[in-house]
Amino acid sequence: MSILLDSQSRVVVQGMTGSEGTFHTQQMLEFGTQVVAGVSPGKGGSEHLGLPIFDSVAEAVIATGATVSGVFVPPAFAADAIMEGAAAGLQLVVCITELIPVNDMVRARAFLSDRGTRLVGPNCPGLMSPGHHSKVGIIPNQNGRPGPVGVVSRSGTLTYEIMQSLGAEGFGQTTAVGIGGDPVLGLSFSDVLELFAADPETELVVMAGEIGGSDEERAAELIGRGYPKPVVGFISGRTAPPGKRMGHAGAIISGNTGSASSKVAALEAAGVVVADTIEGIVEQVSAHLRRS
Amino acid sequence: MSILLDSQSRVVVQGMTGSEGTFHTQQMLEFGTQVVAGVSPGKGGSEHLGLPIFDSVAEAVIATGATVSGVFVPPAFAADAIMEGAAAGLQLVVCITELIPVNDMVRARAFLSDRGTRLVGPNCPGLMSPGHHSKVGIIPNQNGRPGPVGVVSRSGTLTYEIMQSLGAEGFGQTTAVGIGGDPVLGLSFSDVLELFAADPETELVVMAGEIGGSDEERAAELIGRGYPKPVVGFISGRTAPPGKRMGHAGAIISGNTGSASSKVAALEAAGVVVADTIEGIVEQVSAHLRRS
Amino acid sequence: MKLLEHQAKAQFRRAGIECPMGRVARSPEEAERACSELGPVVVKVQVPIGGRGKAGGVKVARSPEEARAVARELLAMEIRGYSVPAVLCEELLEIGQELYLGVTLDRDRRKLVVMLSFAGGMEIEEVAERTPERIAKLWPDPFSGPHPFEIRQLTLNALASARGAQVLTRAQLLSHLVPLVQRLYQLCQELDATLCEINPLVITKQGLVVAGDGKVEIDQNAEFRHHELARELGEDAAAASSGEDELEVEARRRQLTYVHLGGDIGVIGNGAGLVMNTLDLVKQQGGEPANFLDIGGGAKAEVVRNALEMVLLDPRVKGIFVNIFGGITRGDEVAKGLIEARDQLQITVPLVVRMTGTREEEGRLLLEAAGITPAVSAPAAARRVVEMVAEAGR
Amino acid sequence: MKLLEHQAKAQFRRAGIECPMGRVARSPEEAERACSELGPVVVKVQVPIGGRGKAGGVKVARSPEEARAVARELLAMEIRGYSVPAVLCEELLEIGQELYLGVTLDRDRRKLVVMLSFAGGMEIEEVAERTPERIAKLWPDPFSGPHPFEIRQLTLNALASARGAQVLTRAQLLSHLVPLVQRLYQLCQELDATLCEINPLVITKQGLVVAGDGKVEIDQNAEFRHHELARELGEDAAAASSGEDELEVEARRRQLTYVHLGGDIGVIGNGAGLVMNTLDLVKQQGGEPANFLDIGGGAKAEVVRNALEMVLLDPRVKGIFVNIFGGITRGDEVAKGLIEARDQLQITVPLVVRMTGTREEEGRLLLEAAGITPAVSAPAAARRVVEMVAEAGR
Repeated sequence: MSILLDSQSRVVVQGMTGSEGTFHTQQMLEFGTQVVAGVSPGKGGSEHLGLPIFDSVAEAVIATGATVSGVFVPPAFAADAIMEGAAAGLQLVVCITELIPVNDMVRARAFLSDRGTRLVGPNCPGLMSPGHHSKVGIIPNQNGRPGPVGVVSRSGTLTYEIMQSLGAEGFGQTTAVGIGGDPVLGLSFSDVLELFAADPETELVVMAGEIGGSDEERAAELIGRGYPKPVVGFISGRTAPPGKRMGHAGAIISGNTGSASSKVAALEAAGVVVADTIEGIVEQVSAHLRRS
Repeated sequence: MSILLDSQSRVVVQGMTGSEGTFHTQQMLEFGTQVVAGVSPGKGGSEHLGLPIFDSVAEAVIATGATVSGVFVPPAFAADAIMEGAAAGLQLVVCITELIPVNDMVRARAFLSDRGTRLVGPNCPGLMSPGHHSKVGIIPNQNGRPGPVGVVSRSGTLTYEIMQSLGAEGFGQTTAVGIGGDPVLGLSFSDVLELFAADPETELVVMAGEIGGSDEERAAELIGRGYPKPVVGFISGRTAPPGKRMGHAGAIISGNTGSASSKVAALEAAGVVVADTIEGIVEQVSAHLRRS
Repeated sequence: MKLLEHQAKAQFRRAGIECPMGRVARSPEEAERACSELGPVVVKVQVPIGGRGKAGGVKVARSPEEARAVARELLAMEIRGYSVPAVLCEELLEIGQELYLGVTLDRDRRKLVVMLSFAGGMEIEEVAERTPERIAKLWPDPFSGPHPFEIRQLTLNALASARGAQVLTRAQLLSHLVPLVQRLYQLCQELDATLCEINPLVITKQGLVVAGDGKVEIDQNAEFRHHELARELGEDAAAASSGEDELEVEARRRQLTYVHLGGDIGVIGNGAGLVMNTLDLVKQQGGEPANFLDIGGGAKAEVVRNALEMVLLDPRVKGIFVNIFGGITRGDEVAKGLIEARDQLQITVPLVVRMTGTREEEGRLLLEAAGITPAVSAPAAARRVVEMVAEAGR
Repeated sequence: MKLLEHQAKAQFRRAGIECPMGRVARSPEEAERACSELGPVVVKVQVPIGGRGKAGGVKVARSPEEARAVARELLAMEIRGYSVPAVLCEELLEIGQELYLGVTLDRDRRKLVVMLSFAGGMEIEEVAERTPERIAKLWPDPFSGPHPFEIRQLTLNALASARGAQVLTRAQLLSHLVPLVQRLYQLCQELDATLCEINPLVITKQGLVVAGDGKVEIDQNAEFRHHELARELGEDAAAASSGEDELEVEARRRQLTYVHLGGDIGVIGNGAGLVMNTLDLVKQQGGEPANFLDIGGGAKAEVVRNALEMVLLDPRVKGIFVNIFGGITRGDEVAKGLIEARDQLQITVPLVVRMTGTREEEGRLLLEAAGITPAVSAPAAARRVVEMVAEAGR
């Protein structure tokens, strides 16, 4: 089993004909992902990488039965692409694009809230279910290895680090999800933790947060209320300098949350062992899984 | 029984302290309506007509358990008042105000579509359930008489005419609903017909339409699919001159619907007897009810 | 408030929608000058109606002299009752294709609808009737407006039934139409318009996308939010309405909802439905209504007086039928207004009043005290007024 | 893009939000002139930070001479590292009450939040911590914006915890705040701002509602939609940033995400999380990072070169740690950039590269051929760079 993505997932790539879209679609195909179509408005009817290109997601869904999309379009058009995927009834949209204006994402989130579509990202590496040979996004293929660990992380590159380090010690993943580093995200840590809780093959979850926002604190609340599986935590940015703040609004909204120490404290209070380094994560995973 | 409004309905009046609000609240109280509060932003905490005034509908609902509101505020503020009622969780909002900008109503309708609140109006006389001594709106008290006829009409004054003429021949109403004459309305003829269909005490429905739009044609479709009760129809504006039209958009959208003859034809095709005059309505009602 | 073509295009330009270069000319000399600036021009009468081309109100002029002559001819025309106070001289486009793009209210859906067709131009109504699938439609969420992906799909849907060769590639069309539709929709919302129409939306042989014509109609109920625009348009609007029915112009000035119908029985009532039914009643009794006049809900004595005065401005009126069914309107207020007006205006034609509803008793007593006998039944009152007018005419 | 107070207020005015009359002065003479036009003024340093009052950057001047003297003093100040290129001279308000009104991004709710409190002024953060219930909040639907009824409820909620007497009646407050909040929210959306704050929102003794201060921060990701505004603000922004870290100013010019940290080990990586973790690793090994530099996803060779150049502009840098984990970024591209930069810039400080992920093999081969041995383990690489820098320092 896995979460969000499995071997049955039929994937359409929005922005497939661009250079990033092309490169990563090739990688996804190599990994085994069922990529069934690309969408590039104005290029419908053509072929790319041996796959049909459509002018809209709706047309791609009708023709191919796609249920998932990966978004590789430029920042100015990305929020619209996400909404297009949701309006076409996709189950899951994975947005890799970074540098999307935050208010565009606020609107896209509001658009999604009325619909059944899940969003991963934006500004994220996507997700990978190694046991199903399926990935959407840019996680390097060689990093995936099937196994019992669920990985959820805000940082793309740290996701790769963690997967690689776990893999080197023989611990593969059910699914690894990079939820993204932007202020306004689709799935949160809590959302992904709940999915892992319900996945019978996931025995343990590695959760790698970073400073800023309070999604880690919220996840800690969820875990504190009784989470059925062990969680190994990690927070990066402990030595980062505090950001310069203008005005009071930020302080009013976030209060004391957002710092590395606030996050570590919240997770530890919820019974999560928080590792200091990636090596530490692997040790904790090893301890848990060898014990059970 | 009745539809939409009964003796249990607790009514708040938005704009009660204005002159129209005051006059018609008095009339509602005289009729027996359970008016429980008024809302006038900035006047909360005061009393008017012996009733408490609140600054917002939400506060009135919390304090009084109101479930229905009547809106008597000026046109520039009316759409906002409707949305306020819906956001406060009211079951029914009745908007009497006329001359509301049509795009304001388009937005208010979209706001309502996500919520469970029904809207009657705007630019309508409201509704009355004589057997329950309950009315919201401006239908003159002396026009109501309990009985088995459901009345639904677009025109306010025609509603009164019909109620009075029916009453003079001994035919009272379960509920009379003036749905309003604006291009963008809350409940349509079809919506009200469906409610009457489910009301055991309503034996027959009088439906009085007028030229413009195609709500009558839609209602005819509903009736044509098999409506459980007799319907007596009436269409006013048969001799009205055609409006002057600019551009083609109107013709593209409405095609041949909207004229009196289109409406009469649609209703007759659905098996509805369409009367020529209000006297004719009474004759038809009489024929149906005396027969049964 | 209906905008003339050049007024609509001024709004389009403000919203970032491309229009041909043009000059408004109110004299043959101005048209001549416009043509010498712009080169060959199309000269179009500025009246607020459709079908100007078919009515002979649109001509091409290839030289300043020709423009002068054409303008002289057009400015002297009368088009369906409208005189022509001005013409619009626009650069001549090399038309590659004509599309239709419109935003208007869809009553059934209770939303604005965006309509796009590659079968634009004069025959769009015929297309709508015979091959409605050639007109693609979109009903945007009124809060978000049309999303780019929705406009792309609208365009793709319209393209699916386009005939003949396209001037632009699909990618070019999509990238032109997304901002254009967004701007037109937003303009429609900003202006509280119930119609913003571009027909034809011209694609020139050079591949430019330009508004060939423009129609904008602003919701009367929202005019309180557009006082400035109304003032700006004032002069032209007054000029354009010169061809309109004078009585209706006067009624607008008096802020009354009045339609001139041409018969001899003046009709006043409260509520559009009631007044329409009153017209039907008068007709059923063999009379001819002179007008439709709705005093609306809650009218005060002053409004009733104003309405009576208005009806009497029509010299053909031989009798008046006032039909009031009080709801928000109160009988006593109406009675006061009627009595006051009768006394001050010294009305001599027959006045039949039918009054019932809110404060009916109080109103009735006032009327009776003033020597006016109100009727209770509307058909009876209609019969009476028709008979009285017939008698007076003998 | 952070707007200075007078820039923010120019935007407020454009949006219809009342501000005190004011003049920007870049010299004591200009301040003198402003005071003779405006009467008694408050003179405020224009630097993009909060707490200017506490730092002594806000003074009152009651005469033109005094204004000249005060401006001379303030223009010579340095406030938390910022020099003061300009002061804002504003008419002195008779303050009746100070409210707080702000619109900002709420990450948890994934929406903009409107915050209103009757406990405005300098102590608002303390209020937020001790009595958070005194700050009312509203999360409007991002497509519709705040509805009037929502703003009224927000105001009522804030009023419920207001202390002391009110200058305005409840009805007056409601009618002032509804359009004000709508305008501020809309401005926030139009500008793609993540912060629009008025603190204090002054209610004068005369009952006027005026923006006493203004803070606006525009989302960097949306600056491509606000080129014109950026240009308009250009001069002042350049002036205001004169107090900023010069290296960071240079990095912005180079469009690099760079934070100067003051240590001696330059850090470059791809992805904010990875770079933050690299800083943590360097610290754990006893080193001091000189900077944070994220080349982002998909960086090309050119960007890598640019980043290396940037890091080397810092004279304290004694060694460089490049940590690349390829996803969207490809190892071969990074390697090319590194080799090119090393050769052209003639880098002499130790350069430790750790590279893995997409096109790792290709990148590694390129680096090895060029004599740079890449590491695979990040902690090992961190240890190596710290040791090499320590050795070089001996």
